[in-house]
Amino acid sequence: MTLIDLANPTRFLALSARVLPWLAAATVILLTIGLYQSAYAPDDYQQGATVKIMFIHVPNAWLSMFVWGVMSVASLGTLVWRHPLADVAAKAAAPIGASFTFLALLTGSLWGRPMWGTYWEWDARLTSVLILFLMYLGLMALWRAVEDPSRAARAAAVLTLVGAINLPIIKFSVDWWNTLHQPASVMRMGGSTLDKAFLIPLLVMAVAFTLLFVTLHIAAMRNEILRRRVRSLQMMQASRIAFSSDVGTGSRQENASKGAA
Amino acid sequence: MMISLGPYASFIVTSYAAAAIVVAILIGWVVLDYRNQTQRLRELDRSGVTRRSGRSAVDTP
Amino acid sequence: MNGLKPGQMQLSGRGVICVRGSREVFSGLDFEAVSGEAVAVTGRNGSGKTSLLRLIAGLLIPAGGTIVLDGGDGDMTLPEQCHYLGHRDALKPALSVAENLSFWADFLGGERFNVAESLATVGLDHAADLPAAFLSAGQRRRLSLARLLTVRRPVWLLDEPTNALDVSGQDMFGRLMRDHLARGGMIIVATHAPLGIESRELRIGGMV
Amino acid sequence: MNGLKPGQMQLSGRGVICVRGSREVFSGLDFEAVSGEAVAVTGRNGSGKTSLLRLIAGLLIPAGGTIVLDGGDGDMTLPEQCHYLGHRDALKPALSVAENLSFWADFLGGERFNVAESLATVGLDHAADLPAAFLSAGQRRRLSLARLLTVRRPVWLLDEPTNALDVSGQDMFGRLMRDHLARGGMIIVATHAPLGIESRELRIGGMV
Amino acid sequence: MTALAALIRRDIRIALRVGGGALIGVLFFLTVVVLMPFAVGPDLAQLARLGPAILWLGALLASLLTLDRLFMADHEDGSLDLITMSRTPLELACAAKALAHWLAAGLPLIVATPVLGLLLNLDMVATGAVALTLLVGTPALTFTGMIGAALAVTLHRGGLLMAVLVLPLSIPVLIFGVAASQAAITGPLSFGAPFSILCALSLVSLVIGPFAAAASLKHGLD
Amino acid sequence: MTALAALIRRDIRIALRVGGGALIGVLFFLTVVVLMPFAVGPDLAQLARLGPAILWLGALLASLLTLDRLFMADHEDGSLDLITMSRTPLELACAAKALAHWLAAGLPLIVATPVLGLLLNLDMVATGAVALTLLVGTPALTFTGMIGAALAVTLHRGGLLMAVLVLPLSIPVLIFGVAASQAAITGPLSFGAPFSILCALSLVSLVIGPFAAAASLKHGLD
Ligand code: HEM
Ligand SMILES: Nc1ncnc2c1ncn2[C@@H]1O[C@H](COP(=O)(O)OP(=O)(O)OP(=O)(O)O)[C@@H](O)[C@H]1O
Ligand SMILES: Nc1ncnc2c1ncn2[C@@H]1O[C@H](COP(=O)(O)OP(=O)(O)OP(=O)(O)O)[C@@H](O)[C@H]1O
Ligand SMILES: [Mg+2]
Ligand SMILES: [Mg+2]
Repeated sequence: MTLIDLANPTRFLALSARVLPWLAAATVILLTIGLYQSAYAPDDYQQGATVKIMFIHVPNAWLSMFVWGVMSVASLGTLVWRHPLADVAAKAAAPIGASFTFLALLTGSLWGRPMWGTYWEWDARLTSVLILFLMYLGLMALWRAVEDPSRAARAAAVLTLVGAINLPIIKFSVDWWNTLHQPASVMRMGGSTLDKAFLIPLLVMAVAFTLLFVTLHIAAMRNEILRRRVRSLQMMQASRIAFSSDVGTGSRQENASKGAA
Repeated sequence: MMISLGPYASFIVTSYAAAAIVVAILIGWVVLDYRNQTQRLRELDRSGVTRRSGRSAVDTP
Repeated sequence: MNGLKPGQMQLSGRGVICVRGSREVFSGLDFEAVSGEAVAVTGRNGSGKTSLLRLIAGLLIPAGGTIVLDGGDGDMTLPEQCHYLGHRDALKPALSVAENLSFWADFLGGERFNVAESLATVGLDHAADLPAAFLSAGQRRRLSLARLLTVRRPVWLLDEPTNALDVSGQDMFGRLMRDHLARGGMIIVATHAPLGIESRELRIGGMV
Repeated sequence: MNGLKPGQMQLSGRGVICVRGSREVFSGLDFEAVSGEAVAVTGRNGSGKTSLLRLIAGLLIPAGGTIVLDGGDGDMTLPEQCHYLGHRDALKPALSVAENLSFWADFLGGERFNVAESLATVGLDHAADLPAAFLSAGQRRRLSLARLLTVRRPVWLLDEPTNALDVSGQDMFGRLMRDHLARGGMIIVATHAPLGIESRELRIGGMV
Repeated sequence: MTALAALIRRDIRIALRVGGGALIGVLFFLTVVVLMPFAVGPDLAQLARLGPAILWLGALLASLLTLDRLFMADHEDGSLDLITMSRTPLELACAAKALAHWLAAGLPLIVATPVLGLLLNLDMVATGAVALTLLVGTPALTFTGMIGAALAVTLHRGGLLMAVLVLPLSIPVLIFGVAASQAAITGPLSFGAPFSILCALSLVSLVIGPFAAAASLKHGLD
Repeated sequence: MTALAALIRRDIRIALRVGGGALIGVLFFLTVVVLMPFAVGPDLAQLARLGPAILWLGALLASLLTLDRLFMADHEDGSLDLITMSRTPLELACAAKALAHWLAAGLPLIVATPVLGLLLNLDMVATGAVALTLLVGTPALTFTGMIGAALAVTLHRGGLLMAVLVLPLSIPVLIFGVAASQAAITGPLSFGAPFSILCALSLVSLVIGPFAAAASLKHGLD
């Protein structure tokens, strides 16, 4: 793993250093616009000002699922293509996804209190999101519990893919069971039913949060690559093995880049 | 100017504040972690442990 | 095929690299073995003998290089044509000696396999109905040797097989190996002790 | 006291009977060992070598007969004056090599015990910070040998200690045993292989 | 085929000997059922209402307590190496092991349900419903739990970590199992809907479990 | 003393590494709490009533799931032989192991109780009462569970058998733990009476557990 990790992650580090400032800037700008628009969005005739929670709740809810999707793709990368960056991507995404899920749960409950008269109800949508949250935490625990990252990566990948079954359940739970939670109005067959006055700020916020995710994710991936570099150096130091013999280096490099291709 | 938030102002403000806090924590985590790792890499570099390729361990900006 | 005579097999590794726990154990290892030949893998503790056997058995994935068997049964993968005898005995303490052996015979596909006879061969006939939990270290080892007889497989991968065997056990095992070689089998055995059969040495010098 | 010189010890068994799994392994066994002497327990697989060591270590209770140590520390029972090295390594895979060793040093009461030095003695200094899960069979065995150094105990009970050790490991172990004997220790070792030190043989011929 | 049959036979035999036989499973179930009233209070009406939930929790518990060793024992004694190397596809071998586990540990529970139903003050229909849902649902518990068991081997970890990873997967089974039983007992709601979802969950897990477990074992090779 | 301290330190270290740390314990507890409403139905008022019972069941479960390996691991790798042979009395060694287990697995649960109380709709007082009873009661669970763990080693059996042996012993703890918490929440009944019984149970188990476990290990020598 030592070299495989160093081969093309090095390129990733260089790339990330270049794009991160731009991404961060774009995120800040869009977030500012989105916040401004949502601040001046009209009150809903039913929900009053509480509709403003939507601009936080819905992007976070979407992202909570989106991030798991990203992790699932990365897991395929780990299991099928054994791509060296894939497990880094999966690991880095988990805490961010968990945070978004937490926010979706929190803002959802805060919205639920005025709307449904209760913070929490054990219905299918809410429950499946809670399960998603627990699975995020479980994954993070798994990553932390196992020191050998490549070992943890493969186990986490299997678990992530199994957990992906939860995504359609979350998405369609409102249609399959009649729940308190309202059915999809933005992303549904036959176009959005949401008023433009809400739709535009919502979409801006959604894009802004997605950018935020991308920025944080790339930064976290960079950290993770560095952490693994530290680890493999420490392992070398710990075992005091002379890694000087250059036998086989060539084929290893070759192998690594083959894996990356 | 003040935006009127109606009777449930506290819920709305809490939502936005929570989102801000969580995002701030995430940013803090990413930044501190970066500092931490580069710091450790530099220490390892100083103590003479380098990667096989002979390059310095710290080749990040 | 590689100029092999019919019925002749050749196992060869080219540039095999083994990485365990993110540390490189050995790299660029070349080796080969042909039918009727025993290869004794030697080296210091931790040099990677067990790792090499597990690579051949498909129980570890090489970080580079290739390991192929030419002239074997084309339908089967290399691991499917190997018997692997590791440090651990693959015995269930709760089952009797005979049950343990006949399970492996059934599972590995040995038809018309005579359990009692093989137990007699390895000197465990008197213990057939004892639970495996009652066996001594050497008796456990003998029972796992009996597994090699359940079904004919051309390649035997043996990891320090004579550990815990007494003198008569080592003789018995020498006979088993000679029979196998005589029938065109191939043996790769990691060992620190003299084997009692003629063998070619493959010295590996990975990390300590 | 039995006419022993001061500082001289004698371990003796009289009419020891061993029953395991309601089968008699051996009976009426007499043996003795004195300071500075190594006794090699030999016998066929299943003859009861391991059982004998465990009887001395107090890990099995004899069905008859007595085992006593004369001239040892009167405060301590026989097992408390023994180091036992069995087939199993008493290592925790999750802990590092150094952590494993220093746990046993602390637990067995070895004060002022130098972990790094003992690891160097058994040739594991380079692996001190690795988790024990990463060790090869021989390295595990070396680590458990290091346990013999944690605290001085007069009687060493060793069960096939050279299993899995390479040649240099066997040399190292031979030195350890000679040192121990020179300091007035006593070694009872069950083995099938030559030991590399001078020893008296105790052949037991229990059931097969 | 003989290979799989041999595996199933062996695993059942070991389970019956080591686990102490089917009786222990039933006894465990009984203990859980007896325990619950102490935890939730001895109100009979409430007990009857909670009856299916308690039985389901018992089943879940039994599977959690026994499943984490499903592959661990084979891993520790080296059998798993040989199983991986053999001609039998690992997915099938995993499925066979899970099946054996279910036969040895799950089935006795279901057989014992009527007796326990009596204890919990359930009537005939309710008991029947619970037994039926258990029959359909416990395979799903076993087959999702198997994924956790395989991860436990891969990670060299067991205990709570496994439970944490597996429990979220078994929540849906529990929900619909209890919902279907409740529906049969009290319900204006229909028994059919949750029951068919339960069946679907079982079928899905029958497919996904072996594949996920085999993938995890294969990729965890070491 | 150093010997015992070393044992405790080692066991905690292993538990944290292998079990994945205290966090896993908390996460497990959380999962159990999330699970319960599915089983017993989502009625909030009823949940609050069952709250203490659920938390107690979670603690019991966590101890059942982790305890069976308490001595088994040491037995399998031969450490137990050396511990038996050493100068440290086996009773003390057993107590040290149980203490380490409680510190690594029990304590985190208690620390997490307030958070879980929120989820279960418990108020401050109730949460405090549950946490207090858990603090006093979980050692009893560990120390009685230890007896089962020792028997599991002696009998070469694990899993359900061990649960069957341990559960009856832990029933009294559970009863008085839940009763005390309930009393603090709803009760005309006093908190003091069941609570002091709970304390007594804990004290008794602190004494009996190590002796019974050590006796079982000694007689199980083989
Ligand atoms: C803790 C409680 C809640 C959770 C876990 C939750 C979860 C979710 C999730 C996962 C989505 C995305 C689903 C999709 O894209 O189809 C979503 C969307 C949404 N939620 Fe919630 N929600 C909660 C409470 C609420 C409440 C109380 C309201 C308002 C009364 C609400 C209103 C919405 C709306 C309007 C959408 C957008 C639906 C669309 O247009 O597609 N949610 N929620
Ligand atoms: N746990 C046990 N329960 C019952 N019987 C046992 C047990 N362990 C060993 N035996 C029996 O006791 C006899 C002696 O076993 P022991 O392990 O002492 O033999 P040994 O001389 O050490 O053999 P080896 O050379 O194979 O190590 C054997 O015949 C064996 O069948
Ligand atoms: N599971 C593992 N994880 C990580 N590293 C390992 C693992 N097993 C072995 N190693 C390392 O790989 C190297 C080779 O181990 P291997 O078991 O192949 O050695 P070996 O030649 O069989 O030694 P021995 O003679 O002691 O049996 C060792 O240095 C060891 O530290
Ligand atoms: Mg080896
Ligand atoms: Mg022996």
